[in-house]
Amino acid sequence: MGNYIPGTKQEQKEMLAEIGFESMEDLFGHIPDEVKVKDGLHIPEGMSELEVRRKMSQIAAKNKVFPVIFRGAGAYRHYIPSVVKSVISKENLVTAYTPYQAEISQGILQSIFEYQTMICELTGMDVSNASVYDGGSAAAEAVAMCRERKRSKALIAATVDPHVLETVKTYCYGNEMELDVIPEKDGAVDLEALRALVDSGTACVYIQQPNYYGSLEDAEAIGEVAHEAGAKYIMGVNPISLGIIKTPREYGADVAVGDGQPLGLSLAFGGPYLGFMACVSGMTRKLPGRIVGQTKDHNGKTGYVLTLQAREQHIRREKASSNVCSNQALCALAVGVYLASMGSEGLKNVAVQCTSKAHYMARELEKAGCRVENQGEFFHEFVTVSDAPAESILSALEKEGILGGYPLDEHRILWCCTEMNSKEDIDRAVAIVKGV
Amino acid sequence: MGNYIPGTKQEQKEMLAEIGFESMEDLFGHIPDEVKVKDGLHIPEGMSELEVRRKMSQIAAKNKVFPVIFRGAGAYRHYIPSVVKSVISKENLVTAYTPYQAEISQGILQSIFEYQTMICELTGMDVSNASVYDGGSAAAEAVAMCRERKRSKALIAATVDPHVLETVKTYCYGNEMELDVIPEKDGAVDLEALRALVDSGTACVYIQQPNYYGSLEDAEAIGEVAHEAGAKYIMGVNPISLGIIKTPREYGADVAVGDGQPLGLSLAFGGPYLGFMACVSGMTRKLPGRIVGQTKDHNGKTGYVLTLQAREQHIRREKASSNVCSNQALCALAVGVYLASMGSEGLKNVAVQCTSKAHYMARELEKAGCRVENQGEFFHEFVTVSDAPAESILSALEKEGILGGYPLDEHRILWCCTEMNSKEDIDRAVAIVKGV
Amino acid sequence: MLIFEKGKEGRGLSLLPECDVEVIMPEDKNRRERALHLPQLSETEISRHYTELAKKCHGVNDGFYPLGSCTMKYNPKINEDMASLPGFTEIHPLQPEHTVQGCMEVMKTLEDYLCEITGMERMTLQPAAGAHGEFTGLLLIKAYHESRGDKKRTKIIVPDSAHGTNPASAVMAGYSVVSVPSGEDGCVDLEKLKEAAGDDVAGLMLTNPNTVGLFDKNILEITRIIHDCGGQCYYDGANLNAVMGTVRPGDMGFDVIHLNLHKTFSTPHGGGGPGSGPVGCKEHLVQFLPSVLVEGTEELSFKKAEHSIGEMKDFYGNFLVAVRALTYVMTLGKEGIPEASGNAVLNANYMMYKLKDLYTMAYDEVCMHEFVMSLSDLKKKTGVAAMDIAKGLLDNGIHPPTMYFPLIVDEALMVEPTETESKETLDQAIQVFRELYKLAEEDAEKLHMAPVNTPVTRLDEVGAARHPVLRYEFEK
Amino acid sequence: MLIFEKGKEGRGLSLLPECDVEVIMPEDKNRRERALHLPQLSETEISRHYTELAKKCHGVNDGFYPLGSCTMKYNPKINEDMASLPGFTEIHPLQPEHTVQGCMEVMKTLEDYLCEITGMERMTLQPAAGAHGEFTGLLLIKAYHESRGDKKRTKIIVPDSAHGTNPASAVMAGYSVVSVPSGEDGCVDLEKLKEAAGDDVAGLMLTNPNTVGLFDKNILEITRIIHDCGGQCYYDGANLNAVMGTVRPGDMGFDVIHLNLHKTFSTPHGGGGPGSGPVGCKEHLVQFLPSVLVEGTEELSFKKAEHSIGEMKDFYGNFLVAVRALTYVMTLGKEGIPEASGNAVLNANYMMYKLKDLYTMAYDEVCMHEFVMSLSDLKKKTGVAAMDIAKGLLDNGIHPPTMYFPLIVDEALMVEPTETESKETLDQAIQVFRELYKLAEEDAEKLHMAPVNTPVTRLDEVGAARHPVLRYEFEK
Repeated sequence: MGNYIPGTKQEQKEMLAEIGFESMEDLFGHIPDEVKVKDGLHIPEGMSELEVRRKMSQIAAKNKVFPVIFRGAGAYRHYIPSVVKSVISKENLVTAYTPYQAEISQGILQSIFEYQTMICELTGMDVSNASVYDGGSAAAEAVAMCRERKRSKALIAATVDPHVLETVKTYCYGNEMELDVIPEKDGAVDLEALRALVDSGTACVYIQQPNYYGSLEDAEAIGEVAHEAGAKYIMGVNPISLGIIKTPREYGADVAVGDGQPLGLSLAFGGPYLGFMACVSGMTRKLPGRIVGQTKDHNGKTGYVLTLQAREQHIRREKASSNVCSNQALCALAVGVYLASMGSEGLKNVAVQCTSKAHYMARELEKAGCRVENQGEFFHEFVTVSDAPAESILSALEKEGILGGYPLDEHRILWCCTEMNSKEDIDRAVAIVKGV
Repeated sequence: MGNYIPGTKQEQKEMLAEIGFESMEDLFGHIPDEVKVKDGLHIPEGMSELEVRRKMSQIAAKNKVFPVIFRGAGAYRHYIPSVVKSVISKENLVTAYTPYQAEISQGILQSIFEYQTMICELTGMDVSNASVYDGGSAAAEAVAMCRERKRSKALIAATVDPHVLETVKTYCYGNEMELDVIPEKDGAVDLEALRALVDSGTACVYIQQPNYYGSLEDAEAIGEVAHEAGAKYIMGVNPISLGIIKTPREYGADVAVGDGQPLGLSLAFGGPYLGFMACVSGMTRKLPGRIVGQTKDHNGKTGYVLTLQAREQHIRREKASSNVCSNQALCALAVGVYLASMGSEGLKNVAVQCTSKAHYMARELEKAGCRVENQGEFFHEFVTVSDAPAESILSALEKEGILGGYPLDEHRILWCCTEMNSKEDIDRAVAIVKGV
Repeated sequence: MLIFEKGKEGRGLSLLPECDVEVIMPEDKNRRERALHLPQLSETEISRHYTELAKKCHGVNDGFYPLGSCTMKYNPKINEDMASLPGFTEIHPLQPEHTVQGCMEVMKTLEDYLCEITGMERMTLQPAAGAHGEFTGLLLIKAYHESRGDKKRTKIIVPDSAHGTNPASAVMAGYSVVSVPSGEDGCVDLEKLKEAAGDDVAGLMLTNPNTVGLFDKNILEITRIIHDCGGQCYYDGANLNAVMGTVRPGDMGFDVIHLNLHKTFSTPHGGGGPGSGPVGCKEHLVQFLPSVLVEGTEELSFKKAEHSIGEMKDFYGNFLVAVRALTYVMTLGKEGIPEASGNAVLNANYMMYKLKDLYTMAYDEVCMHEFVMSLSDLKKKTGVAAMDIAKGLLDNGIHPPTMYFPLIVDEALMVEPTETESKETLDQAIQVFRELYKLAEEDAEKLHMAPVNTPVTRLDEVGAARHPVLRYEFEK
Repeated sequence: MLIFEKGKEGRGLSLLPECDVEVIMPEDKNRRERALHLPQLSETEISRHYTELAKKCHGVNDGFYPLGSCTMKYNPKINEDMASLPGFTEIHPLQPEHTVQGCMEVMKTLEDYLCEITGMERMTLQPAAGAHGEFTGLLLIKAYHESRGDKKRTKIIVPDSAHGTNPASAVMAGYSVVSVPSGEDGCVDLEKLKEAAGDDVAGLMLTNPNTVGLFDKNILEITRIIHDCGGQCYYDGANLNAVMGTVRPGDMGFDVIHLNLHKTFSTPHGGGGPGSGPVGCKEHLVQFLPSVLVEGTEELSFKKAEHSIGEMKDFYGNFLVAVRALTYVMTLGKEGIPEASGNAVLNANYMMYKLKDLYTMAYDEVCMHEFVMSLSDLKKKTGVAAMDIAKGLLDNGIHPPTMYFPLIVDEALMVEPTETESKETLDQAIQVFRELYKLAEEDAEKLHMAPVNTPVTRLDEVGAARHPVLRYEFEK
């Protein structure tokens, strides 16, 4: 049984005696009996490290690791450079607390400052925070930060990731913002419907680019509609796509959010990932979460601190715009190392490979008898409709160690390609699909 | 194609120009044409990190990882505590050179000093070096260090690990020491034969405890024979066994050596392991390899340095007793962390579990119809003789993911148990053996 | 030096093969025009850059870290090993259920253990942090009242000693906050609580032991008062490390709780996340839980609660953090979990005892896993503030206690040693605290100037906020 | 503080389950009596202890490391990842061959690539280090001569500029050593070599480029002289990093070579090992190779050479080091390998060029991957020795060059920048070197006292050797 307690029973006894207690029971003697646990906890006995390792390894072995994955839908398998893991396993980064004590946290603070800069570069925005929990919560926080006294209605596109939509709904249930869904038309935002929905009470319009089906929205036009009504424009984006696709800023967005998972984080059954949030400079003080700023120390040496804390809960308490405190700092570090490893050209290359392979696979699947549903441009995801049931196709692929696309309904599948999918993998998968 | 060269082609050009060269060819211009490679190297083109990772992973997948292992014969599967790997992957320990610059190498030097102390504690000896390559080369170096002007014959027991025997032979082929093998009798050193072999030209007697078959030799008696003839007595030992078995010092040995692999190093297809070497104080200056000593700095602060370097090749050159320079420092570190994690009681526990499980398995195999060949006490290895061919038994086990013992010949198998083999594993293996 | 100031145009790593299909680019109208400035470095430079940054950080392995309310216990290495098993890291969250039975087993087993430890019926692992958990828990309370058609409850009672997240979370959940003052003993003032309780109260948020490190003996009375007025009781799990195996929030009358796996259950803090803030609740709230719950014994499956409040985020929470926490609970087990708490309390009382002749304790009683000192006397006497002592600790290789919290204690330093520290470490820290006290009396200026041994000295935080520089600006 | 001075009786980790079979103990006569003093620590203490030690070390990631003759190039992270694949780490060396085809493929592929790079026929991966490789190679030469009944060859010729291992290895192989002086140009003095060559010469040990960093242009003449007298030519691979893809030892006339995978092929040095010193040879020596060789194309198998010298150690060498080296060669490939050498030479020449106006170069010619400075002028002028400049570098975060080697250069500093360093790093180091020179002129005493920023200052090495304290003594 492990316990990680250095002190032996003997030492504990001595320490108790020194401070005037006879026993542990005595030490807890002031706690009323009526609330005390009577017959111990009903959980198994502790185990040695060897047993725990075996047990956990057995549990892990019950999962199926797919060597080839064509599924995205919010979580993406990209190549993670070796140097990323090497950095994020450095124990003084891993085991440190939130960098309140700036003097001994310059490494973490600087890494976040660098992360903020990279997110600004990616999105074209002026300011980034130090991350929030994930893409969904980033979207929800973004919607909340756009609320104004007379504008408390949010419009969100039906074409966003359903998890994101659900998360925004839950947050709005909490803060009592009104939320309307902008209907889709041909797999994209119905611009006419948006025009009908937007009004002077609209706080923001939220869309996703590329959208859930992988398609590129007419994002500039949507932004214009939002701005005409005086609403803020929020775009949820896939950060890899920003290597080649227009930035949210170029499309006219005020706030850009998304999930940073594709930037160096493993699939990990859904987490930890991280949400990034960036905005135009006018909205800086509405941005929730931690922000790191540059400053000087007593001796004039450059250093970094958590800043603009007046926005935050530990200062403002019930007047804070959000309750975020712990975020995903180590994940932000991973993103920083990933983007540093990729560099500008490398990230562009990833994006190009993703979209090129997706287009190749879409073409090949069409040849194999599927219909690609996306009407306009798409990035690295697309939807097929097939005569064969989606489940049959996916089962056939699974048998060959391939995780196929995500089934949207009985005959529609949402596929994803990344740089990890070789032409050979794609050809093999398409052949299997064809054989169903 | 990766190359790890920071400089771009442009930078290289500029640097060349600055120092007066037109091109790389120009820089290498002073090398005679007749020795130059003409049409490049005939190796494949370089690969990206992703490709290399895939390729190497595919190669690794061609090996079979056995979840259950009953094979030892010189390489042992023990439990490696998590903290060991965490320490030995710290990059400033991993990527440092031999600690010649003591001022910036105190961590490595101290870890070796601690390792030396632990090896002395384990073996009961006075002095340990900082490790050599492995058990075999440690044995060979030990034999060489016992050589004296009038004593250049070494006696080595036939019951030692054949790899060790072969290595000692090779070294003796080099340094031209005479080497005689002491025959075995009933799986142990033939004491009478030893008495007949030993004489005033004998530099040393080398035995292994427990011996290759797992049996305990009558080590004290052997030592007495050696010492009576004025020869040194070297024992090769399994370090785990020293948790409960008499130390070489207690048996009367002058030099103790062995392979430290069981102390926290993975099987790794045979390496890197490390050889430990320890001796009585009178032989300190004959000990080959690095040794770390404690000293003071200018300010009186305690520190550690490589010491007694006058023995070594870079000072003595052709007069050095050995050419060892790089050894297995990182492995010595692993051993240190392992022994610190185990502690006195923990190491004893490992040893007790090893021997207990081996005895249990031996009894069970006997019940299953095998004959155990070991005559006297054995530690955690033993030899069975079976009617069924060894290969049939081992194949049957292999099919069930079990690496059985090591086949010594058609019907004899050398089995090993460690704390990693649960009773359940043993029972399962025995049942399979019974079924053959 | 920032990473952007290193490297050179054209440098980089070779990570990917050439594209093996026809290259497709987006149409012009969707193509990025804005230049993208990412670092251009070789692997040597990247690796060295982060090595340099790591050296400027202080983690649990670097020394004592008695940061009150944060439970900076040692992070076992086996947890990290288990969280990096490919059978966990390489699993897509939307794989078919029969291919993720192991992940579901992790979730179910951890949930079961945590429910037993806290006395709850079910628990969701979705919330990613404590604050996220608070928000989740409050939404459960909101949904509960609404489901009963009880729409008049608009307030959440929060003691004035509470963490700032409590009121902030209440507001996010659409409530207004009623702050109840603490009594002189640092505990809830029962009379004031009774005054605040009423049919407009949705619930109370509380942590027990409370933020001054004391166990509120009136806890059953407190939760009864709230229940009597129709409210729900929310337990802030920040301080659970004091009472595991001794008291269960469920048995104290709490209806809903959140835990901080990155505090109590030894998962690392990561310099500010990822954490994990599971939310547990009693039977009557289970129907509102967010995300999905794992059901079944042999073949596990996901099921959504009948009246679920929805999703708090994408997917199922910070799964790899849950893996670490499960590893930890499995290791400690039924005896180890209470032992952890017992020794956390012992260590805190030991330190308090050894310091209280010199430092003024905010409440001179048996504390739980942490204690709060007030340095206002010292400050009056010498001018040395809590901040100065904290910074003096930095120069001694010790992470300072939490400063200036709880707000109800003047010049507060809140010390939480945790159970993973040895007596030697405590004794050494006690000595440093005592020496700093002496230094304050003898040479206050020296402490005003501390720290001096750190990579930077005290930073201009006011300047940072007044003229924010929040990103590196590339030259145009 | 030593680990033995930490912890307390009875502390420890919980690593193993209880023994699940009857406990057996050795009989008394074989039972350990001597007390065993191993540390007794909790995991927190162990982990912190080694964290503390690690902080007192300087690795490649900590800064520039121009340690001549040691090729301290950057150690790529992917190499470490590949070497920790369970498919490599969990394999028993005595598994049946059909279950270790992957390991054998690693060995065979690496052997093939290294043979191509060096111009050798076959190569054994068994030697664990360069010195071990030298010994191996010399035994091949010995076996070769013996196999021909040529028993009169008792000498190995070694230039006076050689590494100390060369003569030491020769002696281990039973040879006496003939030292041949270098000419004024630092290269082999052909006349002296001719004088030494004779029918008692078993062989010559040489590295080219030589230890002063110069390519010996007479190399074909040199190897011809040795071959003409019936000797064999041994190539010390220490300096291979200068010439890969440009010149192959085999083409220069060498019969047998060793490589240092931990130098040229980017595997980490580990603070003094594990290294790996593969030995390659020409066709006529293959029959003597130690250990086993991998044969076959589809189904690989082990085969022992017909007249093998036997085993140099247990098993097949430092296999995981070979995995790292193979990863590296695969990454670089046919263009990358020569590029590495090209840039190693460029970086060395660049640094030499930028320093030679101030520092005296031992040989002012185009150097290869390293160059040697002689500080005897400076020492005469200022009293500042090579050692002092080296220690001054420590205070500037730079690992010193190799000091006082080769022996033929007075007050030598041997600088090997390697190809993995950026121009910025070189420029910065150049500046430090120049500043130290200035400091030597202005304030020699300061350099005599250097380093001052390190965990300890200069240590008393003489005292350490005179009164050796080689282990911690426990109190009785």
